[in-house]
Amino acid sequence: MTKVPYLMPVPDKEAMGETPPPPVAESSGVAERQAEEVLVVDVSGFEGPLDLLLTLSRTQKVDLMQVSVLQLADQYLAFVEQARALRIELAADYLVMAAWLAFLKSRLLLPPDPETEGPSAEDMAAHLAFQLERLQAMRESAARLMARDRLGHQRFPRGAPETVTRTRNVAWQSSLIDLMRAYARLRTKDEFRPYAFDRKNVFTMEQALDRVRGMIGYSGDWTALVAFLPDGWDNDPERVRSATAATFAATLELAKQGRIELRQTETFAPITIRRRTE
Amino acid sequence: MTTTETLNAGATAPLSLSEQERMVEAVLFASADPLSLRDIASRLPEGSDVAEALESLRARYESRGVQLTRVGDRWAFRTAADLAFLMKESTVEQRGLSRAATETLAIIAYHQPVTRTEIEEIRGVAVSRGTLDHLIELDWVRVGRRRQTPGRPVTFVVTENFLDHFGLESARDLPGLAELRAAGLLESRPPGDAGIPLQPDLDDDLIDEPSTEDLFEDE
Amino acid sequence: MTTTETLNAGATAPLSLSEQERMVEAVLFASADPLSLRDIASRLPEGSDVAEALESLRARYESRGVQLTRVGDRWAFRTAADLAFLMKESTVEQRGLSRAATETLAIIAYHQPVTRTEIEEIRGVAVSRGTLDHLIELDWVRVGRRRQTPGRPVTFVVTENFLDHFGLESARDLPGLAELRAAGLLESRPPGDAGIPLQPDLDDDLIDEPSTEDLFEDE
Repeated sequence: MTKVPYLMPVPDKEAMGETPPPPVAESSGVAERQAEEVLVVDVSGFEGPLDLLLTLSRTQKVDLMQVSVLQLADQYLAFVEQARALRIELAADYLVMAAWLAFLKSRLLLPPDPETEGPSAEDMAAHLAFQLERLQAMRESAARLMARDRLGHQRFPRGAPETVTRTRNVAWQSSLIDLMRAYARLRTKDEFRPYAFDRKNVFTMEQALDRVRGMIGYSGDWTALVAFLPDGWDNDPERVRSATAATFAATLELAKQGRIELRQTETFAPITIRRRTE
Repeated sequence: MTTTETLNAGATAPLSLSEQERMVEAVLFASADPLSLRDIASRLPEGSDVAEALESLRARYESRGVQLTRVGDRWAFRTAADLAFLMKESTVEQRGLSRAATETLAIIAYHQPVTRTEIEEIRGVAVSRGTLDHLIELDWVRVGRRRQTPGRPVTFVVTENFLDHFGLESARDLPGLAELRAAGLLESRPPGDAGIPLQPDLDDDLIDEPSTEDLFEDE
Repeated sequence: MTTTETLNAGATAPLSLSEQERMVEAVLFASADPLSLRDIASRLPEGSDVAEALESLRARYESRGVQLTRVGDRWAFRTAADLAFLMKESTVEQRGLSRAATETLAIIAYHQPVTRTEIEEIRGVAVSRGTLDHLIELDWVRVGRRRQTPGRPVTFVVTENFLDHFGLESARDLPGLAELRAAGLLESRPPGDAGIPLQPDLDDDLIDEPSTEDLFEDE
């Protein structure tokens, strides 16, 4: 197996382009195995095929403008071969690049075919050189950027910034109309309450039943119905009406139960009741 | 007071005072906390006269917008006292009263003097302490006389400031319910019975003591 | 560049320039983050000429230990870079950026606004989501306008925080920018070249649209 210098460890440092690849160790069994192991690491250390090409181009020790693309293609293809021999899995884009470089190489070696459409091999080579140069330029720019006087490294902001105290004065606003609306809302809210009969002037049948049941025991004789009306329910017409109706209904109920008898001598005559005697 | 940690004497060339001043300036600027002479000296090159640099720096900032001030035995840059107002940003925010507060205020205005229990009965919900406090804080409501009923509850009345804010000459000027209705504020049909007073007036049940005498007592 | 919010002219007595300068000084000293003319003007009394005060202040601090630096459209006091050696204690230990991140950052800074595909074309490798996320998280990079090409890809640009961090007044001050541009290295292809994309997935439309015109369009 032939050793190629660019298969040796490639420094993955920020100081790109400054450290040349270290010299190759003389091959021994151990060194070879180490080199093979190193290669695995190195391939993953490259940031893609362009990065690998850039690294390879440095071995030409020429300005990137003068780099021999043909030679570079050879170097790259040799690298890929080497990787294959070492059964290293190369990512697809490395293989795409290899195919493209093989194609470029053949175009560069053959006399130009006037029939061929598209860019000439020289243009393609020039573009590759341009891409390498541009990548190199960006690397250098990145390094220069990181070497600037950076905030928090060389330059510092105020360590004890004074906070701006924001006093927020709240002016509470309310207008007369708000006030009126609120009051109106309160005062009309009763109308929307769940319906409930106003029982203020209502004497219920239950109340009347209790009353008549209680009183009937004492009156063995015919007694006028109105005598059973509760106190305080005989003045206000509304109350009289309610109490009379309830008491009458109560007597009907008691009559039905067979506990009392009702009597009315003629239409609209007073109704009288008495306890029913067994 | 002299300084300089004597870590290792005289290795560096003596610095000019102005250079030392720049250094002290930068160190103090970047520090999160006030620094003592010793703190500063430990950062500066040996042989620096921090006390002198500080004095000179203090003089330089004498009439500037920030000043080198001494905090105990430490030093820090601080905004000049006369410019403190720049550090305050005051905004006036118009904010409406909460519904609870508006309703409570309306009840007090229409029914004053009114006890808390009465307010709660009219609103149908408990009145939070905060709501009344807020109205009192705004100086729209104040505590009136105690009601001469069991428990002698305090009453609430509206203030002069309230009348001012709402553009009323007196609480009597508050529009009555008929006017509210005429203004379309009572949109529902008029309640059938006599349950709603036109002028502030409370249900019999609410007030044991007829309240008419002390209505608007404060005018 | 003119200043002063013309909210309401001449309500207050005009302030002397030196007084305005003091105020701008106080406001900027108090803030750790760069402030725009507008920010400063909003804190100063009306009718202040912030731009002039800034100029005068910048001159005043020219050779001091702290300096008034411009960051895009904003201004901030920063310690002088030559005094970095005093600040070791304040230095924030920052995790080193990956090589992919620094390269991507440089490409965005020098080629902005730049699409992800263009970044990938320059680096010859896919940009991982994490790399861009990291730069965006650092607030050095943000998403810019969409490119008006098929697919309307988003572009990336550097932020004011980037300028602040690297001590640049504007993206025009990037080191070596003029040389790179003169060498044609900020274009997507060498002049007059028909080039072959290295990335197989590159959209022709993206490359055909030269990005040079809108370099630094946002300034």
